[in-house]
Amino acid sequence: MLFEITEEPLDPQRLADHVRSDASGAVALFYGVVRDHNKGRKVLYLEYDAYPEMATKVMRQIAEEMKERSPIDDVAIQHRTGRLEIGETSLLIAVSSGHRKEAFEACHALVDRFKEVVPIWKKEVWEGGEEWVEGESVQKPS
Amino acid sequence: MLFEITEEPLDPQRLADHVRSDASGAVALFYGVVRDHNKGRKVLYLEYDAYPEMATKVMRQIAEEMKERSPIDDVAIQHRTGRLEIGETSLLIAVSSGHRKEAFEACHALVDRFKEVVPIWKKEVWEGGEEWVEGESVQKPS
Amino acid sequence: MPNVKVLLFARLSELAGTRQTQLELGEGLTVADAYVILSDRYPGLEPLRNSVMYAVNSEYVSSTQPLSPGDELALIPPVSGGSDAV
Amino acid sequence: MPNVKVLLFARLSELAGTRQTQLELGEGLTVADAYVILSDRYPGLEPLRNSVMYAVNSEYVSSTQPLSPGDELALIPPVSGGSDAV
Repeated sequence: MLFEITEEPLDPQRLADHVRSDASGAVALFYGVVRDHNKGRKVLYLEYDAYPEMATKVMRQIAEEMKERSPIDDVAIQHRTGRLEIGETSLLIAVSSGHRKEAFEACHALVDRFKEVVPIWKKEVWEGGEEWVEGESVQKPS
Repeated sequence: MLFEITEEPLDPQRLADHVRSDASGAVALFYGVVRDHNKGRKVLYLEYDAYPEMATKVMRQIAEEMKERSPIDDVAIQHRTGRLEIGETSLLIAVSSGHRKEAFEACHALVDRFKEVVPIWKKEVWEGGEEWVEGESVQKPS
Repeated sequence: MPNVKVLLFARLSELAGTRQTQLELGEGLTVADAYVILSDRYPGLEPLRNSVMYAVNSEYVSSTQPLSPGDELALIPPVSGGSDAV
Repeated sequence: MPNVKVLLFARLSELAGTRQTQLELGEGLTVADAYVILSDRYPGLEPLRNSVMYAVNSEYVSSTQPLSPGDELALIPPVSGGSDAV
């Protein structure tokens, strides 16, 4: 398992290599990418803030919860902070498993869970203004 | 869109970069990886055969069908042929979209469809024997 | 007589001992007829008749499809790309 | 008196004008009490009281959690990692 908050560009291949074992037949890798619009507004760039010590701890918690309920081999998660331009990758989640179904489902569920509980925040900056984005749900981890 | 059959090692980053556009918020990337066992038998390596001209054509067909029924941005698929060792990547499917749900679902559905209709075959080689693997379903494309 | 090019893959090519052959095209010959002729030429193919699919010029076709001069017929055993099972 | 270290993030740090402060720990003080004291010190925080979550020593806690000397209290606005919406 690998959990990182970093200001440097993320490294998808390192995550994919990290999670793969000789028993793995499938790796699902998710990229969250900064896009040029949101809610009809043209976005110039994003700024990410994080509570790094807690964020890596919560990332490990949600990964371990997933490993308990799904037959996956390994998980790796990276999130970038600071200013990110359009097209740059903010989030990577890699999951390996023997079979593809488990890798896809666990990776998708981990992205959903990540966005609910990991203490990271993004600010959208557009022409003439900016705003911290409110998350998809306000919910304490179980 | 990008569809390739190659004997060279696959290039996940090239696929991810290829499918991403400035409107994409999510990229789902699937790796099919050669694993060291199947049905309780230790696998030494795999050999892949393909009908390359038809395989790339069918890959394009299944990608276009997916784009018609799902709001995804782009698709790229690569499959490797020849001898592959444990841990090497045989298949990559990358899908970009505005939101993660569509990227995950389309990528998963494309892997399933790929394995039903794209004319590629694998032979498992183990200590003292070998066998062409029969696919998961025998089904003509609709 | 005009010819049809036949491609064999994977298990079928191993059983036939070749990846490619030619057929002389009789009037009204279908792809299923072609498989019968090929099974006569390469007896190892016969047991696989019910699992094989056919493509003509890189498109899947049914076994009743008639062949035309210059066609490329491919015999497609059950496909198995990728690495994992279900 | 012993202190509690307070961390503020994102919108909350902008509203308070700082990412970090200290609280003097009164007997039986809960994290909800701490938020009241901080809202007095940084009035911009007051309207966000119902949306904020709390963590003590990097673990989410409820607002009724009592604080202990040396605790690190973090005020967590609604999180929004990643790039895409639903």
